[in-house]
Parts: sequence; C-alpha cells; structure tokens
Amino acid sequence: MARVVVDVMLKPEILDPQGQAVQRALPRLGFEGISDVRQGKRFELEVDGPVDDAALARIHDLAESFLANTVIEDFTVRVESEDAVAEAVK
Amino acid sequence: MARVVVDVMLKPEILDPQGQAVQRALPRLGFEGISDVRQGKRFELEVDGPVDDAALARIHDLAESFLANTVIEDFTVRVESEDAVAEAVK
Amino acid sequence: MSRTPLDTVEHAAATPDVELPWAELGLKKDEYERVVEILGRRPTGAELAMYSVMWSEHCSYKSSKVHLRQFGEKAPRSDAMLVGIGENAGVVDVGQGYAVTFKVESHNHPSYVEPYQGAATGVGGIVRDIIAMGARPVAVVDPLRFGAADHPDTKRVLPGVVAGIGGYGNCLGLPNIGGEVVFDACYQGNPLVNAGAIGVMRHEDIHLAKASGAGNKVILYGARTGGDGIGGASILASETFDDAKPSKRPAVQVGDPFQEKLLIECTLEAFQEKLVVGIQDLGAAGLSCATSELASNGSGGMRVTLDDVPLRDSTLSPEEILMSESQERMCAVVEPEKVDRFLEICEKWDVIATVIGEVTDGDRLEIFWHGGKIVDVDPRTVAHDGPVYERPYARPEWQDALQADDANKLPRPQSSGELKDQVLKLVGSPNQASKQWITQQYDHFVQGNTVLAQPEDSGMIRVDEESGLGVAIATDGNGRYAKLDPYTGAQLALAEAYRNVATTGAKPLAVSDCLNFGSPEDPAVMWQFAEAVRGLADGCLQLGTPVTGGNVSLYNQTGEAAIHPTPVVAVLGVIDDVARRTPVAFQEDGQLLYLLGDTREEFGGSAWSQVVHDHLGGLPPKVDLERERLLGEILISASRDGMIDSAHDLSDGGLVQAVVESALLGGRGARLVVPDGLDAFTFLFSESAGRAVVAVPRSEEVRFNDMCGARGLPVTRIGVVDGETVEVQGEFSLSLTDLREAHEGTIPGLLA
Amino acid sequence: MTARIGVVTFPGSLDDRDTQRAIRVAGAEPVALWHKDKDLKQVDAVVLCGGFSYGDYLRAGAIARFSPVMDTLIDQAKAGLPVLGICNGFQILTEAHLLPGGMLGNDHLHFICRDQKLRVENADTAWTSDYTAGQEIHIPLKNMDGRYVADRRTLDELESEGRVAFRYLGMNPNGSLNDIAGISNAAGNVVGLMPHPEHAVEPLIGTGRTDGLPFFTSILKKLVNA
Ligand SMILES: Nc1ncnc2c1ncn2[C@@H]1O[C@H](COP(=O)(O)OP(=O)(O)O)[C@@H](O)[C@H]1O
Ligand SMILES: [Mg+2]
Repeated sequence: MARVVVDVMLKPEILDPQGQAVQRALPRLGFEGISDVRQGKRFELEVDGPVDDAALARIHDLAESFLANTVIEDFTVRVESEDAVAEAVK
Repeated sequence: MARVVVDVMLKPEILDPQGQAVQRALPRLGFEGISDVRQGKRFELEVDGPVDDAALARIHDLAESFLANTVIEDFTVRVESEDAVAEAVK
Repeated sequence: MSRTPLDTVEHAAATPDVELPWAELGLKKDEYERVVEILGRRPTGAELAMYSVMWSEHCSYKSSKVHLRQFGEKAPRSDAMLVGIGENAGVVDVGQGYAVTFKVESHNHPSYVEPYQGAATGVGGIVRDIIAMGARPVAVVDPLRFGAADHPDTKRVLPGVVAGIGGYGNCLGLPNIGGEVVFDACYQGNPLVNAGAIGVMRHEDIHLAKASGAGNKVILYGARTGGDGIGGASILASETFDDAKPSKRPAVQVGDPFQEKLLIECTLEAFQEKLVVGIQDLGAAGLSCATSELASNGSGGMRVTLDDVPLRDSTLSPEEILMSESQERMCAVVEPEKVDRFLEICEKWDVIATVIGEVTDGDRLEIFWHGGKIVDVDPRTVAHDGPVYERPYARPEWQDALQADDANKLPRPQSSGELKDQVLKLVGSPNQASKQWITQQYDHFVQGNTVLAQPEDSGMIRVDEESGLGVAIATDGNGRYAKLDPYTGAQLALAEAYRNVATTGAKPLAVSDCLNFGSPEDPAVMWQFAEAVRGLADGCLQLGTPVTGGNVSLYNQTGEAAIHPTPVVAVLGVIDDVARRTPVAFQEDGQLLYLLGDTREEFGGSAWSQVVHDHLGGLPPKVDLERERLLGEILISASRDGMIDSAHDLSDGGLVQAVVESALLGGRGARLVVPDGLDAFTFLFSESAGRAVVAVPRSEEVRFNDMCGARGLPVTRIGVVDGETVEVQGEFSLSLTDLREAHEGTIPGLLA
Repeated sequence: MTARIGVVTFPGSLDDRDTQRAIRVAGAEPVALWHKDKDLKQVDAVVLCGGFSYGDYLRAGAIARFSPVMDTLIDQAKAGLPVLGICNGFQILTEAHLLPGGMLGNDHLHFICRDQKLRVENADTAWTSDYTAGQEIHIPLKNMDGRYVADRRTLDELESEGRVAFRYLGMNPNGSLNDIAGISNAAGNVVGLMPHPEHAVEPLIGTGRTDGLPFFTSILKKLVNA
C-alpha cells in the first residue's frame, strides 16, 4: 500500500487570512525572521495496489475535480517516499 | 529565502471527520481503490536568512507550541527543496 | 491490557490471584474490594474497566450524591414535572400537549486541554442527552468562565472554546440563545465550559433509557468506535491537573457535528415511526454506561457481543471498546420485527447501525468477545450501586474574615466626575462589557423560531406556530457571591435566572443546574458544595420550581487553589404567546422608567467592588424569594396585558448597567432622577436582588402603578426614555457614543 | 393556482424546514426534495438552502455538489429552471459552476451571525423582482465561509452585466470582493447569496423584520403569471 499526498494551497493572488493570522502572532511568540506564512490543506491518500502512472493520473483528476477548487486553489500530487512515511511516523 | 513546510496531521488514533467525509464521497465520484484519506494542514513558512539547524529547531518549537496542538496532532517540519518549490509553482 | 488467554469470567474465577491495575484505573482499594465482593471473585479486565468508569466521580456522583438527594426530598409539588431527576434529562409539561426537556452539563477539563474540541464535544454530549429523551433539540446555551481577561492563556482558551461551541452547535442547526461569559483569575487553570440544551416533544413521545422485553434487539448506531478519549471522562474529571504528571492527561475526543446532525435526524425519524422501546446516548463511559444503564433500568437482562461493534481501530481491546468515549453514538432497544425498518432509516441517513445484542429474560448483563464471556454482572451494581461518600465538610476558618471585610466600607466616589468615570469603567469592564464579539459567532436564527436571543434577559423559542406557545431559558451564576456565602450565592443564582425568565414575560417552571466546585477531598470545598446544594434546594422549594436534573463538576482546582464555588442555575419558563414577550431595548422616547423593588446599600461581591477596588469581601446581597416571586408575577402580568414595552432585570453592575444596556440596544438614551432617600452612588451601583427596570408607555402609567400598588410591590419612577445620552440629573451625562465605545470595544480589544 | 417550489435536503442541511415555511408564508407550495433522488418532482423552482451539507468538510458545498439531485438540477438550471442558493446553497452553486467564482473562509476567521444591511443591486432576476433596484434591506447573515472571490475578469463581467444582485452595506462582514453578497447567472434564473432571506419573513421571529419575503413573492408572481 502506498501513500499519495495531495497538497492544496490557495492561489498566490488570493488573500490567505489564516496564514496571515499565524504570521501576525509570531512576534508575540518571540519569532522573528519569517516573512510570509501560507496555510493550506494536505490530503494523505492510502492507495491500494501499485501507484503507477495511471493511478497517479486518476488522482490528479480527483484533485482537480474534487480535492481542490481550481477557481481559487492550486494543488500538487506526489507519492510519499518510504523514507518520508517512516519519518512522519517517527 | 527558503521555504520551510510544517505539515500538521491529526494523530492516527484520533477521528478525522474531514478525511472520512472525503473518503466516503469517492465511490460516488467513481473512485475506487483508496482505502483511507486523512486531511491535515500544511503551513508554508518563508524564512529570511539561512535555514540552519538553529532556525529549524526554532520552527520545530513553533510547530509544537503553536501550529499544532500535540494533544491531538502530530507534525513534521522540513525544508522544501528548490526542486519541490519549482514543481509546486508549475 | 491484552492478555492471553482471554480474561473471561471463567478465567477470572480460576485465577483469583491475578493482580489488576485497579489503582491506575482510578479505583480506591476499598472500592476494588467491593467489586470483588459483589462478584464473588476477582473481576475480569472488562468488568474492571466498566466498574472503574462507572464508579468514577464523574459517572457515579459519589461525593455529591448524599447532598443532591435534597433536590428530590425538598422538591416542590409541581404538576409540570413529567420526568424527574435520574433520567438523561428532566421533562416538563409546557401545555398544549407539548413537553420540554432541558439540561446543563460541564466540559471543563477537556476544554482546557483542547479548547476547540473540548467545548465542541461538550455541546455534542448535552444534545445527545436531549435526543435520548425523545425530543427534537431546539436551542443551546453556554455559560462560560475564564481566567483574567488580559491573561495570555485566556487568549488561547476563550477563542478556541467559543469557536468550538459555535462550530458544533452551528453545524447542528441549533440556535444559541443564551449563556454567560465571566472572567476571574480563579478560573485561570480551570475554565468552566458548561453547555445546556433544550428539546421539545409531544407528551406521548417521551422516551426513557431502559431495555425491556426479552428478545428485543440492542442496536448501536452512529460513529464507529475508536480509541479516543479512553478513560477520558473519568480520569479527566476525577484528577486534579498536575503539571508533573502530563501522562495522566488522556487523549481528547474529536467531535463530528455532521455525524451528530445525522444522528438527530435518523433518531427522530425512528421515534416518529414508534420503532424505539428504549434509548440511551453514549457519553462518558461509552458502552459501559449505555449497556449497564439500559439493562439496569429495564425489566430483564442484556447480552451483548462486543465483536459486533463497528470499530475505527481494529486493534482495540474489549476493555478499550467498553471504555471508549468516541462521540456521536447512540444505543436503541428495538423490537425484533422493527429492526429492519430501523436499520433502513439509519441507512437513509448514512448512519452506521449494528445489532450488538439483545434483551434477555435474566437479570444479568453479559458481554461476549471472541466467543468468551468477559462480563457477567448485575447491571445495577455497575450503574447504580456505586460508592457513596460522606465526605467530611467544614466551614473554612477564613470565611469569617472574608465576610468581615465589608465592601460597604470601601471608598466611594467623591464627586460627580468620579461617579461618571466609575460608570464608564464599569460598563467597559470585561465582565460587564458587551459579549457580542463572542455571541455573534453563534447562529441565533436557525430553525426560524427564535423570538429572543443574546443579549436579551432570557432566550425564547417559539414552540407552536399556530398558538404562539413558547419557552424561555436563562442561566446565571455568580461565583463571587457564592464565595462570600455559598448558600445565599446559590439562591442568588436561582433568583437571577428566575428573574431573567420572568423579565421577558415567561412564567418560570423548572430548574437545571451545573455545580462547578473544587476538590471534594478538601472539607472547605465540600462545605461550599453542601451549602450551595442546600441553598438551591431550599430556594427551589420556595419558588415552586423543581430541579429536573443537572450536573456536578468537581476537582476544578489547581494545586491548593479551588475556583470560586460556582453553581450555575438554568431556569426554564413558558409563555402562552410569544407575541407578548418583553425585550430589553428601549422602544420609544417619552416612555416612563420605573424601578421595581427595594434598593439597599449592598456592595459585597459587587461588580463595582471588583472593577473599582479589585475587592472581594463582605456579604452578598440579601435574598428574598417571596419578593422575587412577586416581582416575577408583576413582570409577567405587565407583559401579558401590554403595560410595559421593555424590561431589564438588575443584577451585577446594578441599575446603571441595566439602563445603559437597554439604552444602547434601543439606540435611545434616558434621563434619570435619583429617587428620594437614595444617594446617587447607591442608586446606580447597588446590587440588591429582586429588582428590574421597566419602560411604561404613558397611556399605561396609571394602570401599571395601580397593579404594583395593589400587589404591594415597591415601585419608583426614576426617569424617562429620551435623547442620545444617559443622564443622571445633577450628576453627569454620558453620550451613547461614548458608552457604546466603552461597552462594545473591550472584548474585541482583548481578543480580536 | 400556486407555484410548487422545491427545497433540497442534503445531509447537514439546516434551513430546509425554515425555507419551506418561508415559501408557505409567501403563498407558494413547498416540496421537499431529497439529495439521493434525481427526481425534482416537476417543481417550478428550487431553493438550495443553508446549512453545513456534509459538514462543509473539504470545502463548503464541495461534496453536496456531487449528489444525484444536483445532476438533474444542473441540467435544468441551464435550461432555465429558477434556482435560488442561500448561504450553503450559494456555495454549492459556485462549486457546481452554475455561478462563477468561489467562496472562502471569512477574512476574520470567525463564524459571523448578524443582522446585515444590503443593497439590492439587481431587481430584474427571477428572485428579486419584488424589490426595487437600490433598495436597502436588512437580512440575517450567518456563516463561516462567506468570502466571495473571483478573478478580475469575472468580477468585471459580473459588474458590467449587472449580475451583482446584492451588496453588503455599512460593513463588509467577510472580506468579499467588491462587497458582493449575492450574484446571478447571465440569464437571471440562478441567484445565490450569503444572507438568509428565509429568516426574515415573520415579524417577531429572528430580527423581527420581513425584508426577506420578496424573494419568495418574486418567484411566486413570476411563476403564476408565466
Ligand atoms: N457565552 C454566551 N453564549 C450565549 N449568550 C451569552 C453568552 N454570554 C452572555 N450571553 C448573553 O448576553 C446577555 C448578557 O449576559 P449577562 O450580562 O450575563 O446577562 P444577565 O446579567 O442578564 O444574566 C444575555 O442575553 C446572555 O444570555
Ligand atoms: Mg438579565
């Protein structure tokens, strides 16, 4: 079983108040040196069977038609490497 | 300027109603073969200056104390490679 | 606790010497020994899990039970009571064949750990209690207490709690029609998140949590069972927080309001088709509670196959399944021939439903796992025969000194200028300031029956579209008063909620409460608790409003420091026609303002003493419940007969606070005259109970005065609705603009 | 003769009963529609009501948009069936691309419930003809995701074609571009808005105003006179 990750972020030209709220809070928390924060969504899909090109193409379609609203959002699809999975679990 | 990504996901044992709702919708959209979906948050932080160990350690603290509530959420911090940034922009 | 071989009843009997972690599960040694004695052998792991959660403070009320009995013993005779204490929620007859159920509960500790989810699941839990009675939930309320308004942690806790209450309640489609927000340093590490809900049904639709009829099926429906919140309620509610032991903080549950909305709809549909014999929600103690309560309240026994419980996490042990507090689940008892239809309705609403057992003609609760019997108990011993403690209590030795520190001796304003400054300071202080920044995060309008909501004295919901029948609810509590005198403080909370309901024109009918206190192991706290319960029970008897149910939250304490004793009281009222409701806002220039009741020099525990002197001492205002009842009658008659156009009760902050609120809401000022026999300071700031301000149209002046005179209620003309300022003749004048800025700017300034 | 107006119930719909009541108050006949049925029961118009369909998980309206009932509704709306989307209904209509643009979380990040002042910008749609252009009204607003966004071109098109139906007045409660509270499609049969007219049809209830009633009388007149 493999994990495919779809990251969905607001298009850069669209105001991201959540990211801004985080950024505005940083100085209060004693954090300097972060010039921008944007907040988006991360979907982890556990795929049965092989993640070949065909499977990825279908997930791409899924992201485009459903997971993201491309009127307002961009997305990326990637297979999470075994390492990354291991690391995340740690 | 470098980008650090903090991914925040609900702990595996915690109910993820959002991910469940997405998963339950998949068959209706004609999607089979995805056995689990989890939805989390992705923060993209643009860091001024070098992203050295000290900077990462501070971002780790930030994630632990502010971006995630570790009672219910896990997080990972990673530097996004130039490639990944380029790809995401594409 | 997974063991090989499976710890069956048989295995337990054969291995008497196996040590079980009863202490880790929160049982005391003598309690464990009781379990062994009841069973005649050591318990299995699963039985231990059940006893430990069900005998926790949270589920068994072991410290509070002996006191709570007074609510039954002193209950006033009331024809309105249909279902009393002991069920999921009490049920009251409101006429025209309608019944109303309501209850308040706490979710304090979880909300400190994870404010959003803690508060959200608090709303979820209380709403399931209401559905379990057979009612459609129609509104929620949320009495809240936080640490100091300017403390950094308040900025973490409050926005999360408010977003959680809104996030859950809004998504369920329940209008939020009232509550409280109080700040006090005593709640710093122990915020109080109480949530209340009201439901409406026809008399014949009342359902009870009992499993009767051998052969009837037990159906678990709703969310799958997961590992979240295992032991949550019991451990969270029975241990004080101790930073040294973070491992004691168990996982917090995450709520799914969408799932709960489906649960409401499918349950109501099943009720409508008369498919349900008995029903119980799954809250604290999860399946342990639901199965043991259903079985012990019914006529027979029950057999459950735990393997049939739909799981979210397949690695859960049977003990964990029994203890899991996964949200959004219910348990129904259904006759065999109706099971198919029940499951069909669940499927229609995309709700997972599974038959997990059946009612038997025995008297045991038996639970099976992988073919082995892992529980075999008399369900009563789990659900009802928990330990009962007679905790020692004693009036604390500091109480005398506290009461002797008389607030009436505090320095008072020396000039009109100082008086005016103090008025501005008062109406802009966090506790007296407008809570709109909070309440506008709640949906008030959904369901299309909201007659009154925040910031009215009580929330009011239309129950019947044809007749205009409605119900009103208000919740109140004043920890400062209760700290000075818990007996009186509890009665003042009752009096205020009663008054708030009557002020809107509704007749008070019944009471629910949420009693928030420190550790019962501290005799001083236990005394506060005992006094508060005694006060509330005596008060309810005198006012004729029975307590229909409630909730106790103990261990609200950081180290040695307990919160102020905080009994929160909810009063439910009924109004024959909501068209007659009385709002707070001034309606028309020229209307006459009357003060009802007596004003004395009473400043102990007052908002003024807190805001101006940061002082807490002396005695709280006197309580006269006969006067409260008379005041209520006058307010209700005046509303019914159209003699008043607006009314506002007087409570913390006194007269000036009430007048400013009515003025700002109506966008009309007032000219006030200090009545003979009172000084301006006492007139404005005193917190004497049993009072309200009403605005009377000139055409009704004589009739209104005659009515008060005839019934013997003191009534004083104090001014007139007029203009753009609040003016106290001979003292000062404040523009509505300045007052608005002070009153409405504070909370956003602190939190936004 | 009266008109039959459908109200769709999705899982998580909240204002379905209220919307049916508003239709009744206006004198039309409400017809309950179910999300799993493709059948629209031959109604003359449809209201997609407020609520949190599918919990508003993923994005508000995103999952409901793929319901069976929407398949039929999308076709019929394109063919001229009058459709009103209120709040969550508006969000569903944008997700279904029956209306342009998208809805995002309020810029202040909070749910907001208030009596909102609006200006009626277009009184020529199927749902607004009982108002007059420029009329100022108060209608309750309550939502988490009320921020209307669209790209420049779309906004220009909406503005130049007069398809902004309602604009927030006094205060923009969510950061919507151009203060947009509601829009229509080019044909004027599909209208979506964030505020809740169904909560403003009876004196006494809610804010006590009846400024929302013309939505329902507009469509009734149109259908009855048709
Ligand atoms: N957390 C809350 N949720 C809902 N309504 C609230 C909340 N806090 C305060 N309110 C409402 O604001 C108004 C003023 O509150 P409060 O001053 O405590 O009223 P009172 O003094 O009359 O009891 C009331 O209508 C009350 O119900
Ligand atoms: Mg009041």
